[in-house]
Amino acid sequence: MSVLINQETKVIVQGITGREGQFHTEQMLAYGTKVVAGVTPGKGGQEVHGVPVFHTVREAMEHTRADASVLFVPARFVKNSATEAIEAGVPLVVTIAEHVPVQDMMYCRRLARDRGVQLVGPNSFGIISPGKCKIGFMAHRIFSPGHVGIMSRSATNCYETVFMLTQKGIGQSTCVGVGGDMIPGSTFIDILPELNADENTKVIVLIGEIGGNEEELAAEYIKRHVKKPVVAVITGKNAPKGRSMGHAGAIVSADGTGSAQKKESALREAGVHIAESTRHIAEILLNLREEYEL
Amino acid sequence: MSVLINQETKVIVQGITGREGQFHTEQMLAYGTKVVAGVTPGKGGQEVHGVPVFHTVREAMEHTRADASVLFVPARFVKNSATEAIEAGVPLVVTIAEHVPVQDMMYCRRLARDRGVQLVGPNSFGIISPGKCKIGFMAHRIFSPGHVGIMSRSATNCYETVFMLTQKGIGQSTCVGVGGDMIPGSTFIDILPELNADENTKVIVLIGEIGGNEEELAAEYIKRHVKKPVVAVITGKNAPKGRSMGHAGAIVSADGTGSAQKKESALREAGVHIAESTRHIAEILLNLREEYEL
Amino acid sequence: MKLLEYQAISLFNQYQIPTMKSAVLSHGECFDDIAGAEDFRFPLVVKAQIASGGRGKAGGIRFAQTMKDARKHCRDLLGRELLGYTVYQVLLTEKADVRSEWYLSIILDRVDKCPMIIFSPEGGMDIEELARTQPQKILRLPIDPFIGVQPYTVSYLLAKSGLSPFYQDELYKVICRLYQLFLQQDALLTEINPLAVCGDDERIIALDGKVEIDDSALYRQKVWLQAREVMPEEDFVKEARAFNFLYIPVEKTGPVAVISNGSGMLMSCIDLIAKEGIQVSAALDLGGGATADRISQGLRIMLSTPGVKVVLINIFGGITRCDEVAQGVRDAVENYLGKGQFVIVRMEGTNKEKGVAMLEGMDNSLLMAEDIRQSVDLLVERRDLL
Amino acid sequence: MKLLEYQAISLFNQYQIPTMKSAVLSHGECFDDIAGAEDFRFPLVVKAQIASGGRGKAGGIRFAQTMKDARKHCRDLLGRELLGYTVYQVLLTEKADVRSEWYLSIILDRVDKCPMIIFSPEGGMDIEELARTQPQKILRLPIDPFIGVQPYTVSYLLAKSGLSPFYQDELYKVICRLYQLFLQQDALLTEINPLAVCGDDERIIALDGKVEIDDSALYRQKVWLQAREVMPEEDFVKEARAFNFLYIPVEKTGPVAVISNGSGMLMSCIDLIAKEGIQVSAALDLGGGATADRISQGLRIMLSTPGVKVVLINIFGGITRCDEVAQGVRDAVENYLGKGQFVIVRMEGTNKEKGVAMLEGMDNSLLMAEDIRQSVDLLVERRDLL
Repeated sequence: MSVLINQETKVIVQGITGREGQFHTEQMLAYGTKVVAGVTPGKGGQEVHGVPVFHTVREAMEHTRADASVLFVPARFVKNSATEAIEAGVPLVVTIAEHVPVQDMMYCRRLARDRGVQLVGPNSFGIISPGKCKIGFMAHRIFSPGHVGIMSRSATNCYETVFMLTQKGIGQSTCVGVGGDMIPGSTFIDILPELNADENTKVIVLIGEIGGNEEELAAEYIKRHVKKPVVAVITGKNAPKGRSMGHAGAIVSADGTGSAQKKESALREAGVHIAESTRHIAEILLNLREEYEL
Repeated sequence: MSVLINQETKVIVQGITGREGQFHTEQMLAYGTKVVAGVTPGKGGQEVHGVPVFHTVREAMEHTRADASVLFVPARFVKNSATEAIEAGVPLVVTIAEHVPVQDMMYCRRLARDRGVQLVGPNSFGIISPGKCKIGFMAHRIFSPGHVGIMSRSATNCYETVFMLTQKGIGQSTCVGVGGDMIPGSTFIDILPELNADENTKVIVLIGEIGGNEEELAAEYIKRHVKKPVVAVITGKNAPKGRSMGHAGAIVSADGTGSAQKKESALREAGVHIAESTRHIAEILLNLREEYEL
Repeated sequence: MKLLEYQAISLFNQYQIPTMKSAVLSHGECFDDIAGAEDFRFPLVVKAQIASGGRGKAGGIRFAQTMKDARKHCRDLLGRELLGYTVYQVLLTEKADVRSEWYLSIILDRVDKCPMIIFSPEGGMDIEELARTQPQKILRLPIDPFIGVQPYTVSYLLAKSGLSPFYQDELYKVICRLYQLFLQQDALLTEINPLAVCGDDERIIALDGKVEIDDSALYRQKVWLQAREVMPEEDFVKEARAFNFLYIPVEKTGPVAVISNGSGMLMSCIDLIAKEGIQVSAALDLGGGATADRISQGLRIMLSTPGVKVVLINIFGGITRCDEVAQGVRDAVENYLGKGQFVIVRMEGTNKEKGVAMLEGMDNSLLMAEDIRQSVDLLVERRDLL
Repeated sequence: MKLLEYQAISLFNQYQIPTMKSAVLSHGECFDDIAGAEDFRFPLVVKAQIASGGRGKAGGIRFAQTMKDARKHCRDLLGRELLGYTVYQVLLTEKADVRSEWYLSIILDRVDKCPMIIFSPEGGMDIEELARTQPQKILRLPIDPFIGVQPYTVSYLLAKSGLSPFYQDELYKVICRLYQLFLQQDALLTEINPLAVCGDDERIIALDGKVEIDDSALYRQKVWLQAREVMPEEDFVKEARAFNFLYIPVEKTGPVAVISNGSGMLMSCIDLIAKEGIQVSAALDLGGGATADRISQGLRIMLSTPGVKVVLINIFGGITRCDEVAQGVRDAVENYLGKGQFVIVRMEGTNKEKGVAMLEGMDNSLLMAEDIRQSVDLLVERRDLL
């Protein structure tokens, strides 16, 4: 078992004929990911690394009934490509690009929820179930199969954590980059139920940041539903303030929403182990290693 | 038990200060319906038959946490009022007016589905659970409590049927006017599961018409899920054809979709009793009377 | 409300959907009244504007090689009767250099309950035949109103039709604009058949157009509300509309007309009567809450429908009061009943007894029934009088 | 990108949100350069345009009773330093006859992940205080992007604020237009404070404006993309942007600058360093896939930040190759390192060994770390040198 993706997951690559698309298709295929189709408008009928290319996602879905689509398209085309995948009924859509206009994501998120599609990203490394399947561009060599499920807003902090875990011999079940943007397609509470239900995931790691209320909502969910140990880190305690010119920012955060303090105390109250740094995560997991057979 | 509404249902009347709104609020209150609030923009703070009036549905919901809203507003205001009710989170929205622009309903239906709201109408008499609650403008005297659940696209054919049933001493559990418009908020398959699950409903009556595919979809659902007897009538066999100028109508109905023949054969195949007329419905139900204790 | 071809074409022009250069002539005008008539490139097509198909075979579409031809055809067609309609306008268009003909429409789909694009790479006259014999050649694609028409929508249509991506940009523009028209004009149907690929540069041009506007939305489509008033239409329909009634022609002729306060019961009545082998010529839907004087007028309209011997009235009064109905019926029977005509009335609901009492003691020209079935039985018994 | 007041006001004018009559003067111009200056109705308000709050107390907002006053204030303010910013523009507006002050903004809400209207009937300078002490006086209402702003949205705001429905139509117009602006300009925030009720006819007028545009959307907001190039902004930010890097000022001063290939790791570094009581003055996000020459330039920019003694580089290469990093670092250290400055490098990922080998044998000015913790430890050990 694994979360969201596994060795059976059939994947469409949107933007497959581009430089990034070609490179990462090759990488994903080499890792064992079942890339079954590519999409580039106007280039239907071609092949990339043996993968058939279609003009549209709808055709690709008709031919392959794929389970997921990953977008290797520039930020300005994400809205269109994600909308296409959502409308074509792809159940899981992963967007990679950074600098996607925020209102584009607002629209895509709204549409995905409406249509019951799991949208992950943007500004995400993707999703990996080590040894089974990867969707995205993560440096997969540092990952190893195991029982720690990870959700992270930051790619680099996730890499850092995974690197240390793998070095210590602690593998991962599934790692999900929820992405660092203001409006992510999925947030911690969208992924938590999956990790919680997954029998292969014994411990959950949450790599959070200041801003938004995703960690607070996660804390609420954990308190109610999660029995597995959860380890969390909140970075950005000393990040520069937004230097907001308007009053709106101050009004919105008048109750402390978004601060590291608020997040950590909510998580702590939910029984979550709070780590001081990514390295501290690894230390905590080493302590849990025996009990949970990590 | 009853379907959609019962003696506990708290109802908001939108357009309560209008002539129709006032009259039917009085009627509904007299019937025992719990009308808890009215809404007319600009008239918040007034009272109609003792019911407090608010400017907006959102305020009315904050004060009453109502279960349903009924719209006594002219056709051209239905889109706005229904949207307001849907956005304010009213779980059941009933629209009465006829001649609502079709594209307005297309929008409202889309929004209601998205938000998980049950939208009934337009061009509907409303919903009545005899003896418990009525939402709408139906002539409630002809209805009587009992065990026949009715869904009808036509108000007059439903009245006719109910009138005969009540005369014969066969009462009704809930009667729903799904409305006669091209794009109804709810169709037979939205109401069927409710009637099917309702233990007080022993027999289901479906009063259909030519056009659309609601009866075909109902037949499919009945075949799979409904064990209770279902009696159906399809009117309009000899109605004038649409005299469509374009080819699109012919293309869409090239497979016979929408014809009385197709509907009746689909329903018959699903084990439904086909009635020749509304009077025939009553005759069939009289035959079922003993077995099902109607 | 169904627009005539020239009205649809004028909408296409308004929404920048490519059409051939054209002009409209109305009854009373002649070819030389067209501003810039001399700039037309011949040959021209001269098309009679009537609300009916089959005008080509009936001589309603003609070709003019010269100015002289054009003058003659216009003179000849304008004001003439064609397939039962008077030709009030002709549409003149330059003839296109057609390479292939597609079919495109956007309709409000009753099944999916959203707008739907219908597209085929084999458009033209035989599209209905194609729908029956090779339905796979006709693509149907729903439009999510929250998403709209997207470039990939068009890529898909082209790919599935086996057409080149070459047409992507132009077809996308046409479909987007047609969808805009569809939404903004409250259309139920927009159709371009053929949507033709023309000339060496393979431009996409709408050669014919059909548009149907939602009657319920005419209050906010003032242009068409006004246009409807001057359109050739049955007088009865117009007269009924003045009283807020819906007059529905059923069969071409028939001795029976039916009146009710809802379309459902009207259909029930027609079904029962038709089953007895009797033809209904027209039906009138009163809607809710009609008053005595309006009911009287509704009855008058039906009694004056040519060939009608009997008017069958079925009212199930929710809001409508039976005494009002009775008053209206009584008034109409006394004032408007023609020789040999009679009326069958069945009414139920509020103040029924009062209403029935008011109609008692009238002569054979007015029969009372207890329910729909009996009202039809009374009719069948008098079959010989029809 | 945060717009200055006069830019926000010009957007309001473009979207027909009522403002007072105004004019903008730039550095080098004088009052009499305003076309139609003589038509202004005095008194005027003269406001220095700087990207900072508190300008009122600092003398940046002045009142002119006469033409002569206005000339003097403009001359006085333009080009002057105020709160650390140079005043390049002044905004002159007619003074409003204010009856009451409301607060209105539309922001992209991170919590609901949709646009949100924030409204209060008690606007003005003390809104933040109000948010803390009487949060119930500040209404927040999410806008569903598939529904938009509706009349009932505004009715609700007025009713809950205890304001009269009298303002319904005007406030509805203002909010609709502000929402249009918000969407079409790719705004993250639009704010009107105060939104003032003015004069005997109680007109609603925007007296101040704040707008923030989404940097990621500037490619399609060309006007603001161009405007940004000439806006007063830290030189380092601009210089870094030219290499596609994000330069983030952290503390006002500090001896440390950090570089990484992701904002998450930058935050981790800053947190660890701050915990040791050492101040970070700036951070640089390289993003993905930086090449040797770009890395060299990034390092140069950080080394030239005033007060910086150490640059701490943490790279976890996914796509980024460690040998490219090493090459860039080597180049920068050789060319741009100032007296007493040093660099701490930690890198991990593709071609790590090759990269490490390339940096070996450099002198004390370049220290290698195995992980983030060690990179910070190396820094702490050299606290005396900072």
